[in-house]
Amino acid sequence: MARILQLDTAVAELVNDGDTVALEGFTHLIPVAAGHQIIRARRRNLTLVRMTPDVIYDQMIGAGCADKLVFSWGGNPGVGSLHRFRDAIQHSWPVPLEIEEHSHAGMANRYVAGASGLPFAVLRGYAGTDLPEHTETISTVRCPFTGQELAAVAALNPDVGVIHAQRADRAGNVQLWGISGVQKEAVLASRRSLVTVEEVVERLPEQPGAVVIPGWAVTAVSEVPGGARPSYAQGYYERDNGYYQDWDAISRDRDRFLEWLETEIHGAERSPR
Amino acid sequence: MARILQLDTAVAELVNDGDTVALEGFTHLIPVAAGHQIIRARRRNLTLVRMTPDVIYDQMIGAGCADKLVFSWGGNPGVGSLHRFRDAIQHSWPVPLEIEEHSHAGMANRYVAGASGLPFAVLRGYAGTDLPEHTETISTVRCPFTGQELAAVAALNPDVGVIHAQRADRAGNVQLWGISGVQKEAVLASRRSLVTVEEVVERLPEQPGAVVIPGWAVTAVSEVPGGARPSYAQGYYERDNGYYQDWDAISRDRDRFLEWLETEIHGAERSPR
Amino acid sequence: MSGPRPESATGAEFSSDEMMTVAAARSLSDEAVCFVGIGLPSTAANLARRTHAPGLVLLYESGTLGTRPERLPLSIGDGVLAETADAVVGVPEVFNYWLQPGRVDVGFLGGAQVDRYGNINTTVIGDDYRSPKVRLPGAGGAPEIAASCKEVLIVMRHSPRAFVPAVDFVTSVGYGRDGRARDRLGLFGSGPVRVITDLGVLEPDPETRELVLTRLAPKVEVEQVRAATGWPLRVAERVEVQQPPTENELGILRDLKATLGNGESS
Amino acid sequence: MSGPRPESATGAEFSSDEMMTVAAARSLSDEAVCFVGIGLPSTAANLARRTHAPGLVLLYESGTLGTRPERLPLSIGDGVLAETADAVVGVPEVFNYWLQPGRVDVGFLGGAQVDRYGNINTTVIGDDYRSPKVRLPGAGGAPEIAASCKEVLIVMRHSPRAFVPAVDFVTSVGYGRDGRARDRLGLFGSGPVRVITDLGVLEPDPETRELVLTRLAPKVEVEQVRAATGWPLRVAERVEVQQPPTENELGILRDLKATLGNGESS
Repeated sequence: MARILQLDTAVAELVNDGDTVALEGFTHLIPVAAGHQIIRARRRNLTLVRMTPDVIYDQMIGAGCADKLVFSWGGNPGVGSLHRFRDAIQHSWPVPLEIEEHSHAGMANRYVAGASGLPFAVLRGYAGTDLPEHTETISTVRCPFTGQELAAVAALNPDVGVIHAQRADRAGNVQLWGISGVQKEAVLASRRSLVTVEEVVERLPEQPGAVVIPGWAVTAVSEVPGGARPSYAQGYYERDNGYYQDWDAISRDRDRFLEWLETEIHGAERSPR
Repeated sequence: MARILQLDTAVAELVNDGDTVALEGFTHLIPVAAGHQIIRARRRNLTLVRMTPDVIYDQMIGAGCADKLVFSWGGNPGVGSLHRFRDAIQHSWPVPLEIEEHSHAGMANRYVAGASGLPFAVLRGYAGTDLPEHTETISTVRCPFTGQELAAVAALNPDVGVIHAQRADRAGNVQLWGISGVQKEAVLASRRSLVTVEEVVERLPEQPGAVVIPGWAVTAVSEVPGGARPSYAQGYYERDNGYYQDWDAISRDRDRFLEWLETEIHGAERSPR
Repeated sequence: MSGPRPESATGAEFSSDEMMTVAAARSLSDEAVCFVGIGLPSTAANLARRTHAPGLVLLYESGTLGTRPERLPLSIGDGVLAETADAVVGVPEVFNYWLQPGRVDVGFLGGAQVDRYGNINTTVIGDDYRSPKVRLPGAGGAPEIAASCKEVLIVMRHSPRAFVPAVDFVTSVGYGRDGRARDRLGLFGSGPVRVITDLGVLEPDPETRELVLTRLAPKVEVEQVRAATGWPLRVAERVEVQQPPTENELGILRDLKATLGNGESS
Repeated sequence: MSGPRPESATGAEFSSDEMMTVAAARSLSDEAVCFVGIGLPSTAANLARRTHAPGLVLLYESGTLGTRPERLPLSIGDGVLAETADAVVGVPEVFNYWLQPGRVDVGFLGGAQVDRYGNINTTVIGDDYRSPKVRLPGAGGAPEIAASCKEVLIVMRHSPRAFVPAVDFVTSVGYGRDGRARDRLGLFGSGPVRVITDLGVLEPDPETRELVLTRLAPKVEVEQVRAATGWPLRVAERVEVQQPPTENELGILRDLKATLGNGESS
């Protein structure tokens, strides 16, 4: 049974310096408030894992939380580049950032292998690309029946998996719906897990299209209404596209970013969005 | 887009002598009417695939449709043994029956590999058992990252996959809910597919827990109300436990079985259940 | 088969099968996650949930997670399991995401044969696989339950035909043909910790992994168990006698069985 | 970037980007199953669905199958995609069950660089991967879309910086560094069949797989395309000129773009 904790307590207990941490959510239900709390707790030397590092990872990287990034697509969706991510890779600011780079199919299968207790996954992937040359967690395996060679990727088993969902009940059973990405796999692949939710309810109502993660497979649940903003939570609020566009200007300039960091994160108990 | 066909037309077009045919449905939603129609069409030399061959496969085997069975558990659930299945294996009646035997985990992963366009799947399976010694579609593969040895199973890609579902719309989009087994995988792994449904509706209503298979991934849909009897269709009718118990006596005796076959299948356009 | 008919503490008669089911239920601790097969394991698990272990989490291989059936299911795919589950997932997922990684605390297995090293046979009787004396149902979910659950409980009625020196076919591995296979195979689970029968309980010797008699059902003698075992059964230095079912356990068990209606599942 | 402003048949002005989008939309046949990326591919696919291809099936990598958005999505994970989809599945499933087996007819790709053999780079500019001149977003779903869709359409604005002799990094394979990689790799898909740009269309030579100019946008000269291409561009024996957008196409396209609201996606 998951424990229901305050977000700051949950991050303090679950996320340690040097951990491998995955915050997942595929455009929808991005655990932004949890990411901000990790910055606020001044965690360092994290290996950050995420298929689509976007604004929240740009912020965590710029804040110096990470020394490694495992990913498959890094951009500001609908806007353009991630300037803190680029600055870290191109100029090692604020600290050097090692990268481990995959495709979406590869990352998704790495989570599947991790959730399945397997050391690797097989896919038709990376064929003819330059990625395997630079990424050690891509290899090949031969089919014992046909002799065919296929791609293999190493399982992902983060220390902590963090997701955001619409609802949980008091036993920590988590319910999410709409675009569900790799959230279930990220929770099941991780040693510990934190789920922030829009609301904790007495009983989960039936919901078409819902994915339910049983509470006994979750470490902690935190009630954080709006915890996915500026991303969205289907049935609760829309994506704040203006925030993503504003981020472009804030993040282009180191000083402006540092000011944002001081005001919006360290200067606030909880960011407004 | 799937074609909406009469059941007899669909079986005539889709199922040929010598085909590999998978009828799936895990206790729930077993495509019994489709199986009876395959018997009625006097198909021969089929390789029948099914995780849990139960009464419907006992009937098809006894009727002489199959010369090979691929499976992981063959019994009359809640009752006992399958007498036609035993008679075929132990005494080659009415024809010899070759078997290819797996565990549930192995069979499920074989469908997953088939649905995924991969030649094999990896699992932690069969360790320490005598199954690999007798089954050629079980092998091993070594993890290219850890060196660990794991089980490998060959993909299943039947010629025809047959399932039963609650509903479809006119474009052949299929909706099923409740215990959903490996039905989606069986359809996606097969070259052709037939889905019998309780009803064809104009528009699929929202349904908590529903699995939807898009019509463009399905070959044919047939409206067959009660098509899963004596198994059940959640939201439509209950399992007819008496039928399973009665089957024990009918199937114990070859003559009584042959009489059943003549009366209930060949003598009827459509079996009452 | 009906065993002796001893009496409970308060004088109620109970059968040896009832003792076996109650003993199996008592083996399940509260909040454990339990992978349940149909028949006796399902009865025992649902009894435990209604007595000392209300937080027990039940998984059935049909993909129903955290199910709380009000009546006993007849098959692992009963609608009542889906209707009362926390989540219903596909069969590939239940094996890959839930069983395989070692998330399940207890797996329940039965079989046609068990041997002195806890290996189980549900495949064929006879030594020719292609031409068996008796063809059994086969493996189902058992091989991976045996491999991946943290602990395995085996529940079977005691007889020399069932308790054999070496199984004809290893469908599900206990400790292997020599008692030493488990470490070699690198399995997540620690193997069978207890074989619960209508006559008592066998447990693996910590060194050799051979099954040893550790408990007796009420009014059962050691010699009776030896006679029902196909190998020279070793007996633990101290053999306890099982507490008979309480009135509460018996009442709930009988109410549960009554919900089955026509025909118990196998 | 804004191209020339020729006129449609009825005299309406249109931009070269509009011509490119319309040409991309026309490449999609009715009832095709199309794996759509955000931005221009999404605009083109939704235009096709509203004009000649109402039965077009759209898949987005966020797991929305058969989606029919009333307005253009801003990102591949927009709620509008989930709300109007036939089915919403997880990201592993969309790649493993839907893309990987070769079920998808057409995949749409763009990139920062494309080379004469249709290889695409969206990873780094510069020849040192660990210390790039410009770090690009990376692969996303593209490598497997390029490998597994029956056909690939590439859509990119023409410039010598983008159309290079050989990409700095192969993120998604076209026909490989030598034009011959595809057969060697045993891929399900046949590779890029068309590169649609604001200046015209390039197609692979059936023998060498080198991209050759086969069509020109209205009022564009061959020399203009050569100047915008980083390798000595070959020109097909017969080069057709694209039909300008019809009034209907232009109207629907502009209405569609208006639904985007703030900021086009990249």
